[in-house]
Amino acid sequence: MLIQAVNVTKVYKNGLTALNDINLCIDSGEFVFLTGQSGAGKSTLIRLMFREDQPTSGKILIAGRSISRLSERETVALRRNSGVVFQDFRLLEKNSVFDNVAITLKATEVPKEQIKLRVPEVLEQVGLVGREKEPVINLSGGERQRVAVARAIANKPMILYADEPTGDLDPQTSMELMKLFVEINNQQTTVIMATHDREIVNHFNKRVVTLASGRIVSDRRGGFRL
Amino acid sequence: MLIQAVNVTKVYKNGLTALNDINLCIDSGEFVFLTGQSGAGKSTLIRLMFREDQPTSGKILIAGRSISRLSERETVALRRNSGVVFQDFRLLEKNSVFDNVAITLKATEVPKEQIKLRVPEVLEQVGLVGREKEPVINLSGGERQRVAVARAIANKPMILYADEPTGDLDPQTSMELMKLFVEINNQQTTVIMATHDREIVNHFNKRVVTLASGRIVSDRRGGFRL
Amino acid sequence: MNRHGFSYVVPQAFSSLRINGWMTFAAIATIAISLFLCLLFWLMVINIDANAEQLESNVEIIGYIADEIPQEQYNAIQSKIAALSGVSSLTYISREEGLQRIAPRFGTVEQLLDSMGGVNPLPNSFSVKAQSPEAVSGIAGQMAALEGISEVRYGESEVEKLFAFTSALRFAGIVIMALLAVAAVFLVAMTTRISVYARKQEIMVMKWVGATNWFIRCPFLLEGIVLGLVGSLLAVGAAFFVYYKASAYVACSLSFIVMLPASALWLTVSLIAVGVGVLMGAIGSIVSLARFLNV
Amino acid sequence: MNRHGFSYVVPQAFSSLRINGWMTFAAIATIAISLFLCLLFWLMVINIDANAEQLESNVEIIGYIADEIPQEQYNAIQSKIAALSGVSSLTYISREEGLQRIAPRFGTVEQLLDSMGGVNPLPNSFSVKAQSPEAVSGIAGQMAALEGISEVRYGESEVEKLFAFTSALRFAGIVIMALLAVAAVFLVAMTTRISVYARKQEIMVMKWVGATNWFIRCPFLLEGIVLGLVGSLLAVGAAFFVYYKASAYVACSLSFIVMLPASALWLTVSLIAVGVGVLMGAIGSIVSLARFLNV
Ligand SMILES: Nc1ncnc2c1ncn2[C@@H]1O[C@H](COP(=O)(O)OP(=O)(O)OP(=O)(O)O)[C@@H](O)[C@H]1O
Ligand SMILES: Nc1ncnc2c1ncn2[C@@H]1O[C@H](COP(=O)(O)OP(=O)(O)OP(=O)(O)O)[C@@H](O)[C@H]1O
Ligand SMILES: [Mg+2]
Ligand SMILES: [Mg+2]
Repeated sequence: MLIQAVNVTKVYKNGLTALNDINLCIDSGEFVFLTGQSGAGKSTLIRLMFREDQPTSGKILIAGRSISRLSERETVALRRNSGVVFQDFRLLEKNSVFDNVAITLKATEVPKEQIKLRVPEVLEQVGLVGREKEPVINLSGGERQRVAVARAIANKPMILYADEPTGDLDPQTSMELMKLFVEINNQQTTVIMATHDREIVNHFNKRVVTLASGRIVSDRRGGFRL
Repeated sequence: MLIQAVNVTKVYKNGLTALNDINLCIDSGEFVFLTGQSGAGKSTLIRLMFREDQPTSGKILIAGRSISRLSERETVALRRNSGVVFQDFRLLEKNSVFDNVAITLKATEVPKEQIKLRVPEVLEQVGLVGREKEPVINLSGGERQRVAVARAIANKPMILYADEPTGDLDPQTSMELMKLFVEINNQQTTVIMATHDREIVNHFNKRVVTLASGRIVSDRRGGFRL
Repeated sequence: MNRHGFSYVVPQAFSSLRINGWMTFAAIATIAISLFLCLLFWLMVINIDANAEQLESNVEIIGYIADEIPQEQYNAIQSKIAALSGVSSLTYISREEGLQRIAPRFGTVEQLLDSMGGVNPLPNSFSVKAQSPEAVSGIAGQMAALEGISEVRYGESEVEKLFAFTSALRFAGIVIMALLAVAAVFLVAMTTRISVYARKQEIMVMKWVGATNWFIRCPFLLEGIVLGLVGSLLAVGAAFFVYYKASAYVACSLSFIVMLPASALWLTVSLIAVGVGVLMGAIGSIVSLARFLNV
Repeated sequence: MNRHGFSYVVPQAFSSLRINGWMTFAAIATIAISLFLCLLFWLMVINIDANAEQLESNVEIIGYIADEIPQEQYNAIQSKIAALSGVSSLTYISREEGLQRIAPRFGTVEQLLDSMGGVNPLPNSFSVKAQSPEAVSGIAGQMAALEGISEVRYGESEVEKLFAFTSALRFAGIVIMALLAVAAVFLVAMTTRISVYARKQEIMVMKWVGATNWFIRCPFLLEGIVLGLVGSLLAVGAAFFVYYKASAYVACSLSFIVMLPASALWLTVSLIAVGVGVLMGAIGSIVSLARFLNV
């Protein structure tokens, strides 16, 4: 059991209950689609697992360890083992594509030579060969989204959280990206992906967890349900 | 003929040809889908029509008038008659939903009382009733996208440009938004919408302009082509 | 811009100042400090000029009349001295008056005369004051050349010291004033630029939704003006408070220094300072905005 | 942090300074100006202290010996004066020496004596110097009470004037120094905060991808230190350049003012100024960062 959510509730400061008593187990190596209407709580759940935020009650265990009270050292370790594609990308717009991807590796203090090898590798995987030096601000929406993906997978994380990673991509590019995710998943990375794309969910026969108003309303293998 | 692009070419400073000799006519009251792979030039075309940027060669006429050399007054008039949903939203994250929508009306110096009536009206149309006071930073991805739509339609523009307005929305909410666009279109607003959503394009039997590498490769009524 | 426009523009300027909280405070404080010190030095320079002029032209040039010259020729000499250029006043001082003037250094006149065996050693003399301190040494030279004047004395070394001291002080004052003015300009420029950058996104959105340039500019302009106004008002207030206190102190403890009355200065100085402050704020914000408005 | 970490951290600090271009320049300039002036006033205060002590204790207290006292009793009087507390030096001045000292005001000694019918009106006297300026009036009072001393004189009004003037100058100098120091602290705080805010997004991204707090902090710390270091070095350099020039000028034109040699001051003053500058930069950046690191 890699990730376990136990009675997780998240009430935001404005009184809105984004997650309501969530229980969820995800095994190592699983591929999980998170679906649900806009505002259902998908991003909130990812934020909690990634420890960007804390649950109001309940707890989240990663590799059997509760992540609510971690030292700085442990938080750093957790984050180094997770990759996140944020729904709003959160790229450094003025920096180059290379720098945006390399930041993951720099932060983990990987030697420069390794970075110079690894960055072009992931950029190739997301179909952005030759755009290394371009500042992100010059990229199209879909290109930015792929830079965000490249950043998340650059250090080969154990867990990959992807929040709506194909929202700005055309069907063909989406499918290529999905193939990449599946490939990464086959190399033992657990993938948790929030998506609205009916076609994608239907095409890959994976576990689908559906949220509605902060509750899990369905958790099954197969197609898209709302 | 409301919008006319004549031999429009856009070469960015980095040497990339985003649009290559585009010719396009859009009649008043039309509903046009712009499709094409990531990086095909959809957003660039919208930016040129909205005069956020200038073509490298060729010209764009709106209502028969070239928009390449406009006085400040004319630019303001053009923008007041256009509404834009940006692909990356461009909302003021710290400001409330109300303020983000109201800015369109404030900028056109509409009296406060009218703003107080109009803003809840459009928020209702996009399904964000009761979230007026929430700062945008507290909203989910899909909710933000709908605020961006509300801002664009608040002053009932003659032309509505929507760049990937359903990328962060679930199929159901997307469909509701599309119905709103069609309704607006029925009230004589010309709608130009860039989208990757195959389902949407297939569902509405509208004109579809497909771009590939900066060229128009198809321009026909009907379903999705790549 | 219509009246609705204004109703959006004005509150925005103030909300921006409020939201930035202690940054606004720090900005106003540093601007006020630099302007305040700048004003103090300006007032100092004005007063140095006034004092130097007064002190320096107060220097007395004494021309001793040769003993052999008969009293009848005194008038002729006097009119020759009076005709010298730069002379502002001329007084005849008899030997008795001369003795009275120096006597206090030694006791009473009687004691002094007594101790000298009843003989007054001083000659008759003319005391001359110059119109300007620069004229002093010229007058002294010309007087010495006149027939009937045996010797000319004036506080050469004191005049030079005073001249050197006040001009050094004046120079230092002006340099410090200039440095502080430069700092104030930088500060206003930095503050307005930060404010513009912090709201870059908002400016762009306003352009896109069809706001006129003036609609966008107004809140920033107002903010810059408020910044300059508050900063310079604080500076002027503080400077004149200090000046007032200093005048009182100087009047009782350092009475040899003459300070111009605050009432004679404050209007001009405040108007210039506040005007410059407000102008700086306005220009700063307009310049910082310029590159965002050419969209 | 490993050595690879350092190789990312160091260039980043400098690139941030470079990218902000004239803002960095303006920040450094204003910090340098305020520190520079702060230092100048500090040096001024130090020198005022030195001068005041010297000048004030240089005041001469003259005790005239009553004419009827025979020369034999002079020694007894002298030892009584020497025994007074606060006396630093004591010299006997005969009536002839006294005449020589005042003669220059009137011509030569012979002329003066001549004109007084060959009679020297001055009594014999003792000249006393005090250890401290505060002691002067006490000594004068006690001397006047001694038998055999007919009269005591010292430049009462001058001493008071000098005392008032230097203490006013000293007070003003310290206040201005404090204001400028406050301005400098604000400026460093503002600059580091702006720098942190401008890179807020980058800080967040670094946290999310697993950078340690020190990895994130380092570039900012370095930036703050560089800012403080450059600002204070410029200030120290400029201040001592000016001090050096001023010393030379004062030595030839205002020789009545004594300036402490730069060589005796610069080490302490520079160390303190640079130390404070660097510390301010470091603290400023750490404090500005703190709230972003608790994620
Ligand atoms: N920081 C916050 N403060 C207050 N409310 C929040 C905050 N973040 C999210 N919410 C609210 O919590 C609810 C769930 O948000 P969340 O981002 O998890 O939705 P989502 O499922 O990701 O939706 P979408 O598909 O639109 O991205 C939303 O209604 C949102 O407005
Ligand atoms: N400011 C710019 N400077 C340089 N190149 C740019 C700039 N903006 C866009 N481009 C490039 O021009 C091409 C077209 O961009 P555009 O944003 O129009 O694509 P798009 O069709 O909207 O793609 P997407 O579906 O991914 O949003 C892309 O390859 C992009 O990298
Ligand atoms: Mg979400
Ligand atoms: Mg696009």
